[in-house]
Amino acid sequence: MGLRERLVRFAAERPRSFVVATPGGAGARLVVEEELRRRGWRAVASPVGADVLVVCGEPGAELAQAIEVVWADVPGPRARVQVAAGVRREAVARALDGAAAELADVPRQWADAAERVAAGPWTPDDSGDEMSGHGGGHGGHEQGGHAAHGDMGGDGDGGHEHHMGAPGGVAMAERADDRDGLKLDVLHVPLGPVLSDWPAGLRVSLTLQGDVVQDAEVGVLGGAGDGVVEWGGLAVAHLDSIGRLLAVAGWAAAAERARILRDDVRAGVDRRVEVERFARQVGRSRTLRWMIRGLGVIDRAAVERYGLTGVAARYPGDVADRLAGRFVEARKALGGGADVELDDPAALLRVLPSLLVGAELAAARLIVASLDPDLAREPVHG
Amino acid sequence: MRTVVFWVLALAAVGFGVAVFRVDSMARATFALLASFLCVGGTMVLLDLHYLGVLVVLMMIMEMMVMAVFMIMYMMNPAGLMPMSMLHNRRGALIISGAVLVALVAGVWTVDWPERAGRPPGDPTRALGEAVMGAQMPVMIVVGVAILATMVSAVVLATDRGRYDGGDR
Amino acid sequence: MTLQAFLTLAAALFAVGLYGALSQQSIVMLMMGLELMINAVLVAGAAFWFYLAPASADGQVLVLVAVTVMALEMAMGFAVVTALMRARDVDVTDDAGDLKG
Amino acid sequence: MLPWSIGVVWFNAMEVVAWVSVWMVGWGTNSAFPLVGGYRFLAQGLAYELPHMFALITVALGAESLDFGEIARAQDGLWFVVWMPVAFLVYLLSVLAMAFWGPFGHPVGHDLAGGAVLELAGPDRLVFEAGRYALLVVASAAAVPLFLGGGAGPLLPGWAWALVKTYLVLALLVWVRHRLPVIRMDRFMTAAWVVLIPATLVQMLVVGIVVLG
Repeated sequence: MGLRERLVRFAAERPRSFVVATPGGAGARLVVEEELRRRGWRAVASPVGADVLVVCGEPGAELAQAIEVVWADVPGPRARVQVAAGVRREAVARALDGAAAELADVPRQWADAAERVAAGPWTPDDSGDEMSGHGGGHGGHEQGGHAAHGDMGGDGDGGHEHHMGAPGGVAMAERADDRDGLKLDVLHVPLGPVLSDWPAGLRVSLTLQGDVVQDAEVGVLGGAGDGVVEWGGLAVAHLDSIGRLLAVAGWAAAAERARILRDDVRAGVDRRVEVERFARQVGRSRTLRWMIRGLGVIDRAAVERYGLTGVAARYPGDVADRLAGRFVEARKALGGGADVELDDPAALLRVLPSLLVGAELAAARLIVASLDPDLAREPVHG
Repeated sequence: MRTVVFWVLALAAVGFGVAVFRVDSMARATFALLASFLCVGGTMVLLDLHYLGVLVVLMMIMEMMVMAVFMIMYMMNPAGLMPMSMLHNRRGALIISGAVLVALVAGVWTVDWPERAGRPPGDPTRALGEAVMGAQMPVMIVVGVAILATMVSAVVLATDRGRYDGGDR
Repeated sequence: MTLQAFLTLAAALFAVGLYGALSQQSIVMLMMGLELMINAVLVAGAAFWFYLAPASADGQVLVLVAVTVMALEMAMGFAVVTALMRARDVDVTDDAGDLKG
Repeated sequence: MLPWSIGVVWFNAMEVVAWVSVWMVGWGTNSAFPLVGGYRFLAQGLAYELPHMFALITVALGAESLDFGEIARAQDGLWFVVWMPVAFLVYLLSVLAMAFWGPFGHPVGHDLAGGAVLELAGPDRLVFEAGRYALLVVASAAAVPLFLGGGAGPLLPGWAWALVKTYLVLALLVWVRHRLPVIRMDRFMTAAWVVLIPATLVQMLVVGIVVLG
């Protein structure tokens, strides 16, 4: 085997994978995440830095289109894995091995690359309709891209390969009243359905000034599955939400620990003592409390007005209160407590815009992660 | 050798200076100005003013980054798309600045400058430090008060309520 | 690398800055012209110190003050532009000429 | 000809160049998230720069010189880390913030799917990450002459001690990487300007008195 094959095989041994979840595919996502950790493969946050695109569950029509655009963003050599909703660990293992083999298959990757070169560089007008709604990786490229903070694509900025000659062809950033009395550029950025640690199938199109949210409009991209998700217990769902919130807060070590505990509990191992200690450790972190205090406050009146149920209702307050609430609920669920009323996703989606307006982009992500609506239970529409 | 370096830096500084008003993107104008300042900082290092040269480099990079923020924020019309400067005052400006240039250069080359008084000290930075802390102390006090006054007035002028919710807390 | 050469560089920078300040519509670009002119003062100050009076550090203090003035000018300029934007939503010099006689 | 007599100012000037490069990466890729990431690094720069400068000035005041060699030699009696703890802590914080590493990794944050580096792939990402690691290594290496007495130490020769100390500082900074949640600048800025700057000023006052006394 020549040096080149050996090098290619070595490079393809530990590819970076970008996991995409569809509303019905949460169960599959858990299995995939556990399998990736077992193999030591890194899950990355953006398709541009990924080699393998793993799609969990069957996406609906629009979500599939969004995934197509994200798939076009994955640089070669690249491989794609489609995992069904109710998948078993062995099937996932086989699929990932297939992906690694595909990455090491040089002729096939050359063919794929040649075909992409033939398709020519990306230009805005052929990039599909407005509803492409693809995810964070490519978020601002369509609408926001050209109005990148008032500085026109036309004047050639860095790596953009095509030049917008005629000014008419460029969507100029329209200006709107700022919260501060100024009239500044407005940027439309979708926190798209395809984004890491983001509720599957949710699409929040934000109107940004700077990185402050002026206006938020929530949409749901349905999954094609039957919509029922077997989490394997309420504690697993809560630990998963905690893990995603901690990942969005940037605390990778704690997020990883939450996910390990989640997988152990899902496998039936008794982890009550560890969850107890983990809850205390996260509770003690002053930096975390300093960062998430006072964000997305839901008071009693908001609970009634939007008909909220579940964690958001039982633990009114800010993101920190909801995080603490989730820990309490997870411990209760582990102790075999009575099953409590779940959060109603539709109500969460109704309350979201009012929480996001005025928040910064990072705060908006934290607020959504703290609510973490599970859209699989949402009656699929649109 | 120093002369060659000087002329390279000088031409670069003036070239970037002209580019500031030639280029059509706000970010490029800012970075052209930054490049011009870096060249000036370089010339000052040539004059053995190491401390002041590097200080100019340090200060100007930070200033130009903040300026880039404001340039892009306030340049509502994208310079590339809608030409900004009207023609008539461009020609007038050209004439005035040309006249000023000719006058200055004439002055530079005709006046016979006095001979140098004294030798440059071994370490100009130490000399600057002692002067600023000693004889020139009033200058530093005035500059300090001016900075404070600017900070206060800039904040008063600029902030109305603050675009972040926390502004009014 | 004589005094005349440095002063010619300073004169050139000053002229470019003056041209920019006079010809540009936008206040922000006008301020960049002013910055270039102060840049010229920097070069002139350093040259005078080195070629005429290196013994005392007064020339260096002048350069230090020039750098500070440049920072203050920029800060005040942007504060004025922000206030102007909030009051009148304009940043072009023509519409802000109320004080003109 | 080279400005070695003012090593500290040169070191500070070269750090600030990172502001330009990260902002350009964020702005150049013409995509919304990297743009926000680029602007986040500017906010971070404004937050960490003043405390960082005061920490460096404190060290220069203690050694009465701006030259790294002088500073290292001035510590032969007592290392600066011993009697300038606040300056050392602020310096470590600013090294993290300078290389946007660990808790200060908001410009390339996970919540923006990678922030400034989101659109970088292949060689671009390699060059960007290499520059970032290099910045971290150089800044932690600079901590050795500034605070840890340069090559001073028993048994081992000077250069060996410098390497060992640099390695220790670097290990500490790398260890912190995932240990803390990301610190957002809208909340850290007030803390930096209200707490860190006065702290470094008090530290400078103490050092000034000791140097004069």
